Formats: sequence, structure tokens, C-alpha cells
Amino acid sequence: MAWFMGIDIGSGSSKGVITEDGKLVAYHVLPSKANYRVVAQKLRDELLAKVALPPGDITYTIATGYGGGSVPFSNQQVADIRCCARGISSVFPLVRTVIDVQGMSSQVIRLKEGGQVINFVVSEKCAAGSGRFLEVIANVLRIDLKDIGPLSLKSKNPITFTTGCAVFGESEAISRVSEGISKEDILAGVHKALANKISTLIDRIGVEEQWAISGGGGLNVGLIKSVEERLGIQLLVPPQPQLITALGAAIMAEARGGLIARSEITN
Amino acid sequence: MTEKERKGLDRVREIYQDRAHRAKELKAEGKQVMGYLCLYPVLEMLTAVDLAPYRILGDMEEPITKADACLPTVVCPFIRSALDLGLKGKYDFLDGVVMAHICDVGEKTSHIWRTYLNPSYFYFIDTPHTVHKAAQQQLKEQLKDFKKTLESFTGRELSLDKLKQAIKTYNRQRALVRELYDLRKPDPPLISGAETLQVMVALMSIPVDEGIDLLRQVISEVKEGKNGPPKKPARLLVWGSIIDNTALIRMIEELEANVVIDDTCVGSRAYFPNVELTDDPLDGLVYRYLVGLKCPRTFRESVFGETKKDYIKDLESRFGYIKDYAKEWNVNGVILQSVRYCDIHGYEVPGLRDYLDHIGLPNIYLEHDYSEAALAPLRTRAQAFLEVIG
Amino acid sequence: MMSNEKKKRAINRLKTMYPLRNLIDEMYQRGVEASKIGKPTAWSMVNWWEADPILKAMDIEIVYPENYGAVCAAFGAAPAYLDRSDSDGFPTHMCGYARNCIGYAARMKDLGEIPPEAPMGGMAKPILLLASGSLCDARYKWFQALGRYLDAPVWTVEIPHPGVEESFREGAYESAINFMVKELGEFVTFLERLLAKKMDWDKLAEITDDIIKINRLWYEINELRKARPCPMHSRDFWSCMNASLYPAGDPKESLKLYQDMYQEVKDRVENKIGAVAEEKYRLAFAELPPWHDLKIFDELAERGWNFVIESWAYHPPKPIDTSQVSNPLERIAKETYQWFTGSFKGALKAKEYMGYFAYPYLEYARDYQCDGALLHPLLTCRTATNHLMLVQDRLLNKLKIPSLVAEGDIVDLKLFDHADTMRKAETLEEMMDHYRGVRREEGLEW
Amino acid sequence: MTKVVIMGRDEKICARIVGPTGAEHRRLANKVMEEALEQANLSFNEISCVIATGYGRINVPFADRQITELTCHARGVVSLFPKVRIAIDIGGQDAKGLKISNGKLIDFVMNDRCAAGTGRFLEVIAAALGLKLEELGEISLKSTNRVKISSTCTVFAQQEVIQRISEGIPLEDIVAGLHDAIASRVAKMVKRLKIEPDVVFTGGVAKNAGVVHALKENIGGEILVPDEPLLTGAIGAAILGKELTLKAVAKGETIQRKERRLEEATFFNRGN
Ligand SMILES: Nc1ncnc2c1ncn2[C@@H]1O[C@H](COP(=O)(O)OP(=O)(O)O)[C@@H](O)[C@H]1O
Ligand SMILES: Nc1ncnc2c1ncn2[C@@H]1O[C@H](COP(=O)(O)OP(=O)(O)O)[C@@H](O)[C@H]1O
Ligand code: SF4
Ligand code: SF4
Ligand code: SF4
Repeated sequence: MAWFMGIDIGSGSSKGVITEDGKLVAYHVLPSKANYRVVAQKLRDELLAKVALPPGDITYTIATGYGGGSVPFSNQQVADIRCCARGISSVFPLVRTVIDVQGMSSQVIRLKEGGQVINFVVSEKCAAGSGRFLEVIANVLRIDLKDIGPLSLKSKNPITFTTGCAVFGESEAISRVSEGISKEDILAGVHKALANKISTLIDRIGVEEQWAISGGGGLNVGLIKSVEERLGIQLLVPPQPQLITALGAAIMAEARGGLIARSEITN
Repeated sequence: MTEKERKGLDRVREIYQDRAHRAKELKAEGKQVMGYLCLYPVLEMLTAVDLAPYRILGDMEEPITKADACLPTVVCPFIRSALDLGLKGKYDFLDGVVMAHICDVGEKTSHIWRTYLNPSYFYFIDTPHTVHKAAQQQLKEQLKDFKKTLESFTGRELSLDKLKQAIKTYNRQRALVRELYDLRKPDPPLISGAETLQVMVALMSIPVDEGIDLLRQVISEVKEGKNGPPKKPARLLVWGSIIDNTALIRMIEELEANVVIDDTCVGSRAYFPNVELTDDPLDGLVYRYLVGLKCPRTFRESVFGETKKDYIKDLESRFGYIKDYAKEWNVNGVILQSVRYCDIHGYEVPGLRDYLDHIGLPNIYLEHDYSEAALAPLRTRAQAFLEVIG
Repeated sequence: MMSNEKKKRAINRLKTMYPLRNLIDEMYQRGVEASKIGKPTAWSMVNWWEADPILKAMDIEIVYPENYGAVCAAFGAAPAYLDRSDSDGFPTHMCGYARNCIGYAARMKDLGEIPPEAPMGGMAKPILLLASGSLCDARYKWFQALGRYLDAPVWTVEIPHPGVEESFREGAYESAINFMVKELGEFVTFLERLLAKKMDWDKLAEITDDIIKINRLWYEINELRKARPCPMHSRDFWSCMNASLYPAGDPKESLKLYQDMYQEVKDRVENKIGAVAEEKYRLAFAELPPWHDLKIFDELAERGWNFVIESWAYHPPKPIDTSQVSNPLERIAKETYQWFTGSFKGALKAKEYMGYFAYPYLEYARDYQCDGALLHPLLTCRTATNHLMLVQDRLLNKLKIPSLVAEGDIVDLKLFDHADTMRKAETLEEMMDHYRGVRREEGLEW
Repeated sequence: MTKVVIMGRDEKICARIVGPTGAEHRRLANKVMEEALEQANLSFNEISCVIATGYGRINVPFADRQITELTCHARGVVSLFPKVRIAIDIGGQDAKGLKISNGKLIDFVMNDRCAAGTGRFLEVIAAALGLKLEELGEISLKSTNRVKISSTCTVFAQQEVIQRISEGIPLEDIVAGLHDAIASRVAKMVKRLKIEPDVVFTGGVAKNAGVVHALKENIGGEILVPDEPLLTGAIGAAILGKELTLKAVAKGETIQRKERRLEEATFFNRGN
């Protein structure tokens, strides 16, 4: 028996998984808060508690994500793009393009079987191109993040934002509300705006079937719908899109840790 | 009313709405349509072998998506837009394309266009940057070769007579454009800047003789002067990089201003210089296209090879014609505008502003992203400028 | 126990590089000293060996504001000059080197002398601004714009930029050479008027010959880099390119230094010594490097990345034989034109119509058997950026070579994101591994 | 913020009101106008001319004229500091630099695409830190070792700031870093106008002594701040209104007036 851990410290939430022989046996999500070190530690404790193991039983741990450098107990740090590709591939082996929508950025990754990255693009460092834009708008409309997607689907008349800035977009949303525009139209508008940004990324690297979405954005049916419509495609959605990168990290840990374990034996 | 019968400004609006319509019709009739980018391809030669020239423009209303895969985003958005339309198949109806070394990114885009779209006819004219005698000769040699390729592509001869004929026709069109521009000299002008721009875009979308007819109708309608713009305090000259969409001018004219004259390349820059009929018509063409066209993409100086330099004299020789425009059209303010990332126009701005200050014309410089949606912020700037000139 | 020792640099630098690098540093001093004794100085720019021999033969000191832009950036003097250019109304997206130079000239005009804070002694006041109409709009627009601050005349020399297919049309070559020869002839006449002295044609012939010899040798050195492992890293190339590109100082001295370098590189090839200890990946680098963050190449070298070829625009032309050409102007014209068009045959065959700037990278990638490329678009230099998306696309689709785009700038040094580049670099490794397999499947030989 | 200034022919201010700007420009305009009239103890009909300016200028139903905030700010600044050459205005929506010569606006630059570099940046972050806008300035002046804020995006900077706090970095050093971030951005833009004294700093952000300090550093020179920087634009608008009226009177013309009626006037109704 060997266990492996993947820790993804994201800008908004931190995700951790434990795998055993390639199978997910435990996962946990925590808000990242301010101190990544503390969050990572807590994440590990929770995970270990779930499987009732002492830390020493984890053969290999890989950390990734925005705060991946602040995970003191990891054996290795790996770029999130690679982990994401590995993770999605373990869920959907036929996926060749994954759209990863996180809190800080959106990225489009092309991969081959086995989850090896063959190309990628990352959005600019502007909140208007990331999942954060949705959070900002959800927040001012006082709608729970998990509800914005379903609500936006009800819209018949999505608004068009006149600004490309998330912060000014927030005020725009407020004035629209006061003009009597419905919340679903505003939400549909913001989903559309983000889908447009994502589609310009996609145009830059070209694409291949099958498609999937990962990251917190994958929890949002409204965004999925907008992207599908904008691009005329069908997106596969993994059961836990937010965990994909952490899962990928654990899978890489298996490969890596497995090698080490073997070499120890031969030595 | 059938389409052909529709007159003057109505017809202009119609062409402006659907630029390619006429070209596609012509194509259906068996005529070959030749696309060209910018002002440097020699239209007289195209017309002389019975090709219909069609200017490749961008589209401010269409988001750029496909072009980002082969041009970076930190270059001129106009050219990105034009290429984007090409990559999206919007110029597929063209039988061939002629491009030239305008600016650096224009040159690169020509090669990219050819690499990706591989039209059945393509020619790249390497327009020199200086106006020296040797440079004129170099352009002439290229035009001779260009002629050969046109002949072999069309299977028709480009005879001297036909070329002279074409030169005369184009000069006639140019004279009519001047006549139209003259109608903007009264106060208020008889035709708005935005409408004039529509006319210019229309002319670049149809064959030259049809353009001549169209201009005649437009001129007579405008002279009747029923629907001209109201009198406004500001009479503006707009200088700068390409404007092929009326949005910017419309925005300015919705404020307290009339745009009465321009120095841009879908306007006076394209039509004011004539071709002199020389014994070898190529000489006149070379002179017009290299020396006559006043685009800042060409290096010119007050006195060729002078060993001492005088700044004001230099400015005078480069921008003196703008002073003349300002006088003739009774201008009281100048808007310098350019798409972002246009180096050609960008380097010119401080010098031109020095010159305008020197001759006492208020001026402002606006940079934009070649996108209709992104024009809104310019409104406040333009309005403030008008308040400044009062 | 290791921590106290200085960590060994991962890139094994060439010893013969150092004296070549020094040549450029001395250039400014020579300019300043020349102006002290009343010797004329010209401001010029990379003109691909077209005008430099002429200026040298007329005994004019040359300084290069483009290079000086990099110097100012490195010494931290650039921001003040950029600010000055901005405040004088030049758009901020313009070339960083140009803005630096404009700001410098403005300041020099205010003070009436070389600004005291100017690094390396500053650039002396010129009697001539020699602009180049080739490759980049900034380079002729900017010198003209300097008219605001300097009363020196501007001359623009040209190099034709034909299209790939057009260049092979009947008479095109002769016409282009003829054009260049005439332009250079007029330039010589102009200089004679400006300086009131005659051209020494023998001297010109000799200098031209030396510069061509330097270029040949430099070309040969770069040919040696095809070896596995590659004996010379891009960092050494950049350190040495300037002595060829701006034929600084005495050409004979440069020639000697390049000879030494040839020897050292050849020894390495024979002994299979690579520029990085374990060459896992061979890479090409496109355009100007992030000058202030060159240490990133050491970090990448630790991962086994060797940069084996780079920056087409700064490489010498492919050799042609011009030894029989008696008119030095014609010889110059042919050599310089060759630099532009040297890859056109291959480009035409490959149906790649951006025959310089883009296609050469495809040639390099094949000849130097690259696994990947690092492309560095520059926010303010469109010339070094225009073609990079095309290069990326063609490398991948034609040669199955993946590349990484990492944005930066030549003068605004903060733009380059080191950490982000390293994160992406890690991902590129995976792509390089993948495409090795793809190339094999497609029958490409590496 | 929404501001009203009522001014007499002698340019003496008889009412000044500052209210928040929310989503509903129209209602707010009515409300602050009502308060201002009350403060000045005037009936609406007594107001000769109403000028609206700012982002919401088209949403003031009772304004006789709309004039851009650039012109109004310039006029306001000139009335307060006749020798001004450069005015820097940082408000909640944008930042501008105005170049003024002989009391006239001759050139300007502005940034309005990205919230970073505007007062909104500080609003967002102050809210995240649970601080009042008024406190920021004083806090930052205590800093001895300001931190560098690396995020250029307002939203991400907010997060960065919270992180820094949890790392135990003193609040004042963080706030000073924020002030430097906004000041350096704005200074970079304004430098395009070629900075010459007197430099005047107005707009709501000029109330923040920390930004004033940082701007001084970034510009490298003295900066003058009006007593009530928030009101500069409104003062300028009022002066322009007065000038228009006097000019019209002198020419014997009348200015087109909108109906002097306030919508939704709530507690009292003095006008009409
Ligand atoms: N329950 C949810 N429903 C819809 N969207 C969500 C939900 N949770 C998170 N998101 C979206 O996912 C984004 C965060 O994605 P995530 O991959 O967790 O980013 P990070 O790793 O940067 O924290 C948020 O900005 C939000 O748009
Ligand atoms: N008392 C205060 N102390 C510090 N800053 C303030 C204060 N009041 C307002 N501000 C700043 O001023 C900005 C608003 O400025 P203002 O000139 O009213 O802009 P606008 O007219 O665009 O609303 C706010 O974003 C805030 O940053
Ligand atoms: S535009 Fe808005 S969302 Fe984008 S970087 Fe600026 S502040 Fe952030
Ligand atoms: S606008 Fe400027 S950059 Fe764009 S094509 Fe024209 S000259 Fe070139
Ligand atoms: S090539 Fe780039 S760096 Fe050189 S002058 Fe042109 S724009 Fe500037």
C-alpha cells in the first residue's frame, strides 16, 4: 500500500487529495486565507485524519498552485498547468483541451494521452479575465457563488458590460440593478464577458476535441453554457472540477514516488 | 428602385453598410477583383489591366480573434483587424492581393497574409523609405516587374495607352473628390465629416468609373445643401492614422464641432495628390506614389542632403501643407489621432504639435484602440478639447 | 557544508569572450575623447555593415544609441530619459531605445553638454545622425524626431526589403544592388561635403575587407555550435555579437579576438565540452534577451537547457564570395543584401514568405536540432515582436518544436516576470519531451 | 462622490454638499441639490444657471449645461491657485493630469480603463482592511519601511494586502506601499505633460495625506492641495456657470434654462 498527496494552494481556495494506487481516497478544500503555510498544514491534517494515517505513511507529496512554494512538507513543487493536465486526463483520458478557470487567471491547455502538456496559454493578470470577476459580481448582487450559474441561465437578455475592468464592472452592475435590470441578465452578461475573454485565449492556440473544463469555474453551469455557446462545443465537466489540479499533483506524486521507491529497492 | 438606380448618398450608405456587395456582383459578372492594402499599390496599373481594385480595410465593430494566433497584440490594431477578417474568410472573394511596404507591421502582415492565405495572385511592392532619385528608380524597376506579373496573371496586355487612360480616369476622380471637399469650406459645411468618410470608403469599394458617377451624384445632392450639418463653433482638421469607420468622426460631430478637412489615408491623403502624365507614365506614377503621397511612413526632409539643419524649416517642409489646409478650410482646431502602437504616426506627434503651436492652431492628440466599444472614453477628451478652444 | 562555497555557474562561459565584450565598453570613451580633440562623431545604428565602413574610412567616430539604450537600462539611467521623452509628448509605446535616446538628447540640449549622470561617459554631440530605413520604422522616424534637440543633419540609408518570391524575379537582384550602390555613393558625396574632405577609397576597401573577414569568422564560430553538446551558449553570443555588429574599434584587433574565440570553441567541440554540463534540451532564443535577468539562463542551464542559437537579426550573413568585386560600395551592397536574403531560397521552397526574421528560425531549429524555443516579445519593440507568433506557429506545425512566449521589454526591465517564466518553462519541458516523440514519428531526424 | 456648490455672483460659496455617488445618479443629484438649496437658504428658481459635470453629468435632469470635468477642474483649480501649471486630479473613476497656461487648459491626459491608479483602488482596499478612507493618510505617514505591492490589478492587490498583514508586516508600511503604487502610476502618466510648478493636486484622493506625500516623491517637487479638494470640480462648474450667465446678460441674451424642478423631493419642497 502506498499513499500519495497532492496539494494545490490556490489564490482563493486550497485543495488537497490523497490517492492510493491511482484512486482518490480523500480530499479536502479550505479557503486559502492569507497564510498559505498554515492552510497547507491544516489541509494535510484534515486529509490524514480522513484516512486515519500518520504523516509518515504518505510516500510522496507534490505541491502546486499559486502558493505551492509555501508548502513546507512537500517533496516537490510542480507547475499547476502540468498538474491540471495530468488530473483531467486521469478523469477523462480522451480530453485534448482543457479550460482551467481559476481565481487568478484562466488558462487553456492542450494535452495528449497521459496528460502530457503539448501547448498552453495563460490570461493576463487582470481580474476581469479570471473567475474572480464572477465572484466580484456575485458579491455585489448578494447572490451565493454557487447560485449564479443556474440563475444566469434564466436570462433572455444578457447585458453587455461597457468596461473591461472587474472593479468598474462591479459599479456598472450596481447601476444596472438600480435601473431595474434583472440580476439574471447581469449575471448572464458577466458570464458572457468572461467567456469572450476565454475564447480569445483559445483562438491563439487552436484546439482539439475532446474538451473539458476544470478549476472552480467548472462548478458554474452558467459559465460552462456561455463558453459552449461562444465556441460551439461541448464541455466535459469532471465531478469535482476544483480538485483536478490537486488530483493531478497526487498522480504525479505517484509516478515520481513510485520511481523513488523502486530505486530504493534496487539500491 | 433597383440598386443601380439608387442615387448619391443613399447609394453611398448602402455601399458603406455592405462594402463587398458590388465587388461580389462584379465577380459574378466575370470581372476579377484585386484587393490591396494601404495606399501604396498602384491602382492605375490594376485598372489598366481591367482588374477591379478593392481596398482591404479592417472592421472596428468585429472583435479580433483569429489574428492573435499569428500577430502579437502589441501591434497596430487596424492591421490586426484587417488580417483577422482575411483569416476569417471575409476576403475570400478576392482574386488576388497586392500589398506594399507601408510600415513595418504592414510589411510583416503582407508576408503573413501570403503565408496563411496564399491567394492565387500576390505581389509585394517594397516601397522605399526615402525619396532620393535612386529610390525612385528602384520603385520604377519594381513596377515594371509588377506589370509583367499582372499581364501574366490576367493574360491581358497592360499597354501604355491603357495606362495613360487609367491615369486620366483616376485624376478625374481625384478632382471630383477635391470638389466634394470644397463643399466643406463654407460655414456650416454642406456635408459632414462622417458622411464624407462614408463616401471615401464607398469609392474604395467600387471601380473607379462607377466612383466617378457616384461622386457626381453626391456632389449635386450636397450642393442642394438640404441636409448639411448645422453651424458649430469648432471647425476641425483631423490628422493621423487610418480611420475607416465613421464612429470616431461621428462622435466628434455629435459634439460642438464639424470636421471640415482631414489628413488621413481614407481621405485627402489618398485623393489629393494627382499623377502627372509623363512620357513614360511609370515616371509620373513613381513620383506620385513615392514623393506625392504625404504619409509619414516616408522619410522626407526640407532640403535633400543639406549639411545644416533648421528645425522649424524642417517642420515647415514636412507639414506646410497642413497649414494650407487649415487656411483654405478655415480650421480653428486640430485633432491628431492615431491607433495605438502606430509608430509611424506616433513619432510624428511632438513635431507636428510643435508646428501647430508655432502657427497658432490649438491641437490635441488622441490615441485609440480601433474598436467602436473603446471609443467612449475619448468622448470626454474630445469634448474637453472643444471647451478649450471655446 | 556546500552552502559557504560559491555555487558554480551552470553555464560554462568562453574565456575568449571577455576581451571582445570589453571592446564595446571602450567605444563610448573613444567617442567622448574624440569629441574632446575635435574629431567628428556620428550617431548611428545597426546598419548591417552598410554604412559603418564608410564612416570609419572617413575617420568619424561612431556611437550607437541603440546600444546605449541597453547601457542606460543596465546602469539605471534609463527611467529619467524615458520620462523626459514621455513628457515631451512621445507616445509611451514607442521603442524604449528611441525614447531613451530622445530623453538623452533633450537633456543634452538643456545642459548644452553631455549630461553628467550619463553612464560610460555619455554619447558625444554628433555632427551627423545616420538613420537606417531598414527593418524598423523607429530607426528612421526617431532620428528625424531628434531634430527637436539637435541641429545635426539626418541621413537615411536604405536596404531593400523584397518579398521572397519577388526577390527572384528577373532583374530584381541587380536592381536592388544598383539601388544600394547608388544610395551609398550619394552618401559618400554627402559626407565629403559635410566634412570637406575626400574619401580614401583604398582605406574603405581595406576596412570593408576586414569587416567581411570578421563576419566570416563569426559565422564559422556559430557553425561550430551545431555540435552536440553545443560548445557555446547564447549568453556568450550576446556578449560578443556587438563587436561584429557595431564594428567597434580597430577591425584588425577584433579579427584577432574572434580568431582566438574560434580556436577555443573548436577545442571544445573536439573534446566534446558543452556550454552546460548536461545538455538535456537544445533551445533557440528569439530576439533580444532580458538583459537585466540573464541569470535566468543559468537557472535554466541547471535544468539542462542549452541555448544553442538565437537572435537572427544579429547573426552574420551566410558567406558569399565577393572577393572579385572591385568597387567597395558594391561589395558592401552585396554582403548586406545577402544578410537579408540569404535564407530566401529555402523560404521559397518551404512556402514561407517572411523570409527574414521568421524563416531563419525554422532553418536554425532544423540545423541546430532544437528541442524548443524561447520567444521574448518586447512591449516597445514591434520589430522584434511582429513575427514571433508566426514563428511559434510555424515551429510547432512544421517542425514540431514547441516554444514558450515570455514577455518583456528592452528598457522597462520590470516587465519580465522571472517566476512566471520559470513556471512556464517547467511546462515547456514536458512539451519538449512530447514533441521529441512526434518528430521521430514524422521522420524528422532529431 | 456627488458634490454641489452654490455660488453667488461674487464667487462666494453659499452652499457646499458632498454626498456619496451610488448607482442612481439621478436620484442623488436631486437629493444633494435639495440639501444644498436648504443650506444656502434659496429656492431653486433663484439659481440662474446649473452646470453638471463629471461622469454622471448627463444624468442630472435639471442641469442647463453639461461641461466635462476636465474643463471644470481646470477652472476650479485656476480660481484657487492662479499660478497653477499642472493639476493632478485623482477621483473615484479616473485620474487626470491637466496642463494649464495663463489660466487656460491647454492639454491633458487621463486614465479611465483600469481601476488601479484611481481612488477606487484605495476604496476597495480600505474596505478590505476595514479602514476608513479618512484614516489611510495618517496611517501611512507613520511608515518607515514601505512594502512594494506587486499586483497591478486592484482586485489582486486587495488579496496581496491581506496576505502581507498576515505575514505580520505593519499596517502603515502596507498602506504606504499602496499609496506609492497609485502615486507612481499617476505620476508616470502625468509626466507626459512635462511637469512645471505650480503643481496642484485635487479630487477626493487629495484628501489623503499619504498619497500627497507619495506623489511629491514620485514627481520630485512641491505640490499644493486645496482646502477642499473634493469640491474643485464643482467650484469650477459654478464659476463657469456664472461666467456664462454674465456673458449672456452682457450680450442681452438669455440662457436656455431647464425647468427648476426636483424629482422625488422628499422632506420639503421649496422649489417651484
Ligand atoms: N460553488 C461555486 N459555484 C460556482 N463557481 C464557483 C464556486 N466555487 C468557486 N467558483 C469559481 O471558481 C473560482 C475559483 O476557482 P479555483 O480553481 O478554486 O481558483 P484558485 O485555485 O485560484 O482559488 C472562483 O473565482 C469562482 O468563479
Ligand atoms: N475623506 C477622504 N479621505 C481620503 N480619501 C478620500 C476621502 N474622501 C474621498 N476620498 C477618495 O476620493 C475618491 C473620490 O474622489 P472624487 O473626486 O469625489 O471622485 P469622483 O468625482 O470620481 O467620484 C475616493 O475614491 C477616495 O479614494
Ligand atoms: S482593469 Fe480592473 S480588473 Fe483589470 S487589472 Fe485593472 S483593476 Fe484589475
Ligand atoms: S495605422 Fe500605422 S501601424 Fe497601422 S498600418 Fe497604418 S501606418 Fe501601419
Ligand atoms: S528594432 Fe526595436 S529596439 Fe531596435 S530601434 Fe527598432 S524598435 Fe527600437
